[in-house]
Amino acid sequence: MVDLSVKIGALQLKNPVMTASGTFGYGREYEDFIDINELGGIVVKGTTREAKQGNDYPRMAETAMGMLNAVGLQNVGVDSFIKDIYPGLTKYQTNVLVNVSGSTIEDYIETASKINELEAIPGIELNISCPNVKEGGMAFGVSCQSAEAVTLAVRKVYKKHLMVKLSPNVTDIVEIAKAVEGSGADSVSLINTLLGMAIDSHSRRAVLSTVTGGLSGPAVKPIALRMVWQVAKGVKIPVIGMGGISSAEDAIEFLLAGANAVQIGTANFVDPAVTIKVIEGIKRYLNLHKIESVGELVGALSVEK
Amino acid sequence: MVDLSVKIGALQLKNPVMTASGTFGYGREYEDFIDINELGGIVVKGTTREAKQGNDYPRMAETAMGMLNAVGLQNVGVDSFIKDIYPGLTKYQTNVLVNVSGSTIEDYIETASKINELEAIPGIELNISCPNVKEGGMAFGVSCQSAEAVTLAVRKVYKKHLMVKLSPNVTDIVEIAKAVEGSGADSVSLINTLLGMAIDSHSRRAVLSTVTGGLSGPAVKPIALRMVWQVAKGVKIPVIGMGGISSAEDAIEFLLAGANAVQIGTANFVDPAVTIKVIEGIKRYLNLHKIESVGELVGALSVEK
Amino acid sequence: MKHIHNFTISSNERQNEEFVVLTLNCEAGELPAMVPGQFAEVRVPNEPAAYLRRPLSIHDVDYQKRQIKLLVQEVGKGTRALCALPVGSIVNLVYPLGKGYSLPESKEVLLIGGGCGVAPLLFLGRYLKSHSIKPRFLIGTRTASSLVSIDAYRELGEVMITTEDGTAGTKGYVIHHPVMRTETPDFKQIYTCGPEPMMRILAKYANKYNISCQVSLENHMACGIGACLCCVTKTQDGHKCVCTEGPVFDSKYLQW
Amino acid sequence: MKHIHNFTISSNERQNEEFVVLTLNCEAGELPAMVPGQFAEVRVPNEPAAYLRRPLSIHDVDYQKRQIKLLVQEVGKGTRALCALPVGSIVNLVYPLGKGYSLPESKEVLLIGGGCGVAPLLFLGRYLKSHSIKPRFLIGTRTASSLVSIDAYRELGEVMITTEDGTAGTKGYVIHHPVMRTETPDFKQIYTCGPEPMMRILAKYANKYNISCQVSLENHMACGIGACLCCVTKTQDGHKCVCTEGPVFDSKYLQW
Ligand SMILES: Cc1cc2nc3c(=O)[nH]c(=O)nc-3n(C[C@H](O)[C@H](O)[C@H](O)COP(=O)(O)OP(=O)(O)OC[C@H]3O[C@@H](n4cnc5c(N)ncnc54)[C@H](O)[C@@H]3O)c2cc1C
Ligand SMILES: Cc1cc2nc3c(=O)[nH]c(=O)nc-3n(C[C@H](O)[C@H](O)[C@H](O)COP(=O)(O)OP(=O)(O)OC[C@H]3O[C@@H](n4cnc5c(N)ncnc54)[C@H](O)[C@@H]3O)c2cc1C
Ligand SMILES: Cc1cc2nc3c(=O)[nH]c(=O)nc-3n(C[C@H](O)[C@H](O)[C@H](O)COP(=O)(O)O)c2cc1C
Ligand SMILES: Cc1cc2nc3c(=O)[nH]c(=O)nc-3n(C[C@H](O)[C@H](O)[C@H](O)COP(=O)(O)O)c2cc1C
Ligand code: FES
Ligand code: FES
Repeated sequence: MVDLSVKIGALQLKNPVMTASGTFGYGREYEDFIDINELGGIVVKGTTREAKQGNDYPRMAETAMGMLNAVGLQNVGVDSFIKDIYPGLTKYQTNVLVNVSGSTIEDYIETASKINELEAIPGIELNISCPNVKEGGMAFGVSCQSAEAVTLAVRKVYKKHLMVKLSPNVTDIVEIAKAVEGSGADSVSLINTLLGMAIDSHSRRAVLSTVTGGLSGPAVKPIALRMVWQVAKGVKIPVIGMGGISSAEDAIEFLLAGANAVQIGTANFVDPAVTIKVIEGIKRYLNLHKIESVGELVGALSVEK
Repeated sequence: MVDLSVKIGALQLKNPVMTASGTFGYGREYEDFIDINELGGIVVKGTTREAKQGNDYPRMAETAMGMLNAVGLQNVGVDSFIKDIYPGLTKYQTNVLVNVSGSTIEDYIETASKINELEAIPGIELNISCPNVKEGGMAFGVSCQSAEAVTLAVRKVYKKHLMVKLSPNVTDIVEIAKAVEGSGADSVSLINTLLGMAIDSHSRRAVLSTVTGGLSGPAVKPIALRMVWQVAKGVKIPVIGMGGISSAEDAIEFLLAGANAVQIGTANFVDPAVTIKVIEGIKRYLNLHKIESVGELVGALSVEK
Repeated sequence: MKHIHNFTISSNERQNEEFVVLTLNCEAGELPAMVPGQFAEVRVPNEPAAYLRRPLSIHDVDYQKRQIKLLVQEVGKGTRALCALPVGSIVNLVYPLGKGYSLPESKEVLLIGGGCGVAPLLFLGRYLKSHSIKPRFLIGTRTASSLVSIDAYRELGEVMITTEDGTAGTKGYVIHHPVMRTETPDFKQIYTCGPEPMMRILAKYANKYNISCQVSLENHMACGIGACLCCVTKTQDGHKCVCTEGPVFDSKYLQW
Repeated sequence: MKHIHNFTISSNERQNEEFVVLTLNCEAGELPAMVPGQFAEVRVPNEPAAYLRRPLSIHDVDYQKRQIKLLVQEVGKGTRALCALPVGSIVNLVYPLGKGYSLPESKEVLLIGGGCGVAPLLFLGRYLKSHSIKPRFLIGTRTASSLVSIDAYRELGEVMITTEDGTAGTKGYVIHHPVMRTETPDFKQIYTCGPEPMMRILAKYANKYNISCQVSLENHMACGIGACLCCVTKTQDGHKCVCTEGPVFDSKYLQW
């Protein structure tokens, strides 16, 4: 039997496959298709201090092997999350992380400290990289100072695993990764979506109500892989890689580039059972290559000629 | 008859469709397939002060609806370009621009001043955004200061149309565009390739000899379109848009976003006659929508709800 | 319970320039129970330009033969590729999705379809009939040659037609049909699916005459299962997902 | 002169687990003149994962019937999709590309193929024969069942075989065949195409015995026409594009 388990700081994952925030609802949306407990972890929807209605419709546009979204963090708000949704999450035998977003540092602090009280939530993913809300999110993720500030502030109130999710819309992602590492992050996850745009040439209108939106899916994989490779070389804390992963091979590429675990997002829409197939595929790969533990793949990329 | 002509500063283009540097050789490679003279312009290969052997093989990797390249500016050098290649270019009845690259400001100055002497070359495209050579290119394009410095220096010696090609691998491309505008650029072209990476999961090796390379093709179109839209709003000089254009609709989307002309790169590999088809398609579109001049499309995107 | 199943195309019948009816046989075994108005998220095979699934209504069901039918209007890359699939092709469906039409309080119903909005009405008609409700159909199209599946509707009940150019039935939009123009409509429930402007007019009409009106909304969808929150519509309770709270809504619930 | 032409697949003959021979009919009219060793850049239809064209050697040509044949080995997404194309499918080719094999100085030639490298050798054999040179073939494969088109080669000349497992011909690699193991080889020209390690050994062999050796290189290609500079190989004159300066090179010219 090959060993699929990995450790991300204090988090013990039965395998390196998690789901990406905003693409997997609260898990229950996928219960008809897969056994959530077989996953390494799930990251639930972006949660904010107050409920958010999100952006106007239309919120999505298909692109070449990808999609743009402009959901804008629609969610019920942290209080309603705790009251109405959290109880349903406690049944899962896997790591359930909450993705935390905000427009001000106070927002982040308030939401994170409330989630700190939830026994069944072993960690949060701090979203400082959502390109879809005017006021916040990404603004924090594109400069070292603000990334540092929000991480430091949340670190003070949040005692469990603090994963910080990085924006790819930057000149130097390693610099930001180092800044959040230095500010107490337990791990970094990347990439969030790339800022993009779609136009309908015949109506001469932007497809999204917000004009621009976040690009995800296989199209972004080469960029994501490069960033994960750079960040994994630049920081000592664990790295969770994502961006376009749709197959076991894709996931393994991220592990080889230095990711300790991966998240799968958009691919869930195309195949609601993709996560389980990726786990099975990694198992097959390890058997084929006679590798005992998936951990041996992490950072095992050979770049010599 | 619809009017396809556009002006890019002093450049008069018979239509807004040009070819992108590094994807169209010196034009002659496509002569069997299309009449080069029907194009709005061509931008020939990146040219440097000295001849360059480029990077080691392998230099390319296919990705989801795109490709990575790591050619590394292989070229014969400006002197040999002038002696051996330029004479063959003088026959074209279209705008032939030379893409100029370098590792130092002196490199750029030297190459640009030599090309300034070539009568049949009405402009250069200053490549400050090539991600594939260690020493140079992109380094200039990712900070305002260096982008400014190289543009100012070249502006002093180069008297014809100075187009500056921007890197998408930045936090704020508008800032860079403004910097080069302020330094005397006559136009900006964007985007160059996005830094990406490919891994072969089974051999556990990077696919490219240089590990990372530049991503192009339909996959990047949403990002390119967004950047063109942002830059066109931010500068007054003409904008030349590119990134994944493969059809007339794609080209029109860039015009609507604010590009005065477009360049087509990777799509030439998939269909060597694509440029002519795009021109025909734009004509059909204008007829269908009863628009007299292609100039009316430029920036005509409606973003109201 | 939702499923991911492979189906084999057992027939591809072109109706006219725009419409094709695909008959799909379930390879996995029994079909799950479905309600009219529900839809499937269909993976388009072999089409580089269609990355995401396409939502298509269940047009008809035959549980015994383990068959479903889809009525597909060619409007873009994905639907064109689906309509070109030869018999024997495999297509993957995530289904049945969403909330369908619910049974009426009164037996006096009118099913109104426009464009590809006629798709769910065949299944709905059959369903109503099996609940001893006699469906009547009012179908509006641009021109006579755009009409599809009319014979199938006729088997179930009366069929009224409007065409914009007058080449069949009453000239004009559905709202111009005599059945809609009396001050005392002889139906108490409208079921409709079609272009949004048409449905908005019908919703107003229903309000005016105090008729119940169930509309089926179109929307750009990524997941179809309530996970992405891309497909919202404005309701009395704020943004709601069309894919899980709909696609069928009581028109009064919408902020129209 | 290079062309972009649509071809219709008129037959798809599976040779064994790995190999398929596709026969393509040119829709556009006359075929252009081609030289063995030249290749086509083939657009893979309906395959989302294959964005770029795939380079494939001209396996055989019938100018009169306006037919070319491709011998395709299934190694990945693109070749798998091509091998699955039914008769009647349209494929688009950019061709003929590159520099092919050139006629030998001596008439004593040996054509050595390994793996999918046998593809250009059929056309080459035919070509040599039409120039009154009798081709002899030495084909190396893993095992007997991987051998393809042997009968076609036999029609043209003597065929020698090696298999790694000894299930046909001599056991071992091509270099182990008796014809290669004499100190006085009875040929003055090697034409080869196959795995690079094999070709490197043959190049050394040719040097040793002062034999001329033309090798056909594989390479990752984006454009196939010299425009992208992706497909370089190191030669005595530095980096050269395999797609325009090759794929056939004199082995001495390469930095091997
Ligand atoms: C619940 C539901 C049920 C549907 N049932 C049917 C049906 O039974 N038969 C049928 O023919 N069609 C139906 N549709 C519409 C169908 O999903 C779209 O026509 C299809 O997705 C378009 O895909 P395409 O690739 O052909 O078009 P594209 O090339 O992607 O786009 C062509 C045009 O269609 C628009 N479009 C794309 N996707 C959608 C979408 N999901 N909804 C609305 N407009 C879209 C685009 O904006 C564009 O203007 C239904 C839609 C929904 C939401
Ligand atoms: C001039 C030339 C002539 C050729 N002639 C033939 C022929 O007649 N018959 C035949 O079966 N094959 C031939 N090949 C090889 C063929 O082009 C590749 O096998 C094919 O492109 C692989 O595509 P794929 O999508 O199936 O593989 P992918 O899924 O893209 O990749 C599968 C594997 O093949 C490798 N590969 C991908 N592209 C190439 C390439 N261009 N060259 C080498 N390796 C590659 C990848 O690195 C990977 O290991 C030729 C190649 C060249 C350059
Ligand atoms: C519809 C949609 C909604 C998303 N919502 C969130 C979110 O709320 N918070 C967040 O951090 N990332 C969000 N993301 C980004 C994903 O978690 C992920 O970072 C990104 O999509 C790249 O991975 P992928 O290519 O596998 O989808 C969202 C992505 C999509 C497509
Ligand atoms: C093989 C290849 C070589 C390139 N070489 C150059 C170059 O020499 N100089 C340059 O400015 N851009 C170069 N580019 C970038 C293109 O000009 C263009 O900016 C980019 O590919 C995006 O456009 P596309 O998606 O239409 O290809 C190259 C791109 C490719 C694919
Ligand atoms: S389509 Fe994803 S929530 Fe409705
Ligand atoms: S493949 Fe483009 S130059 Fe050879």
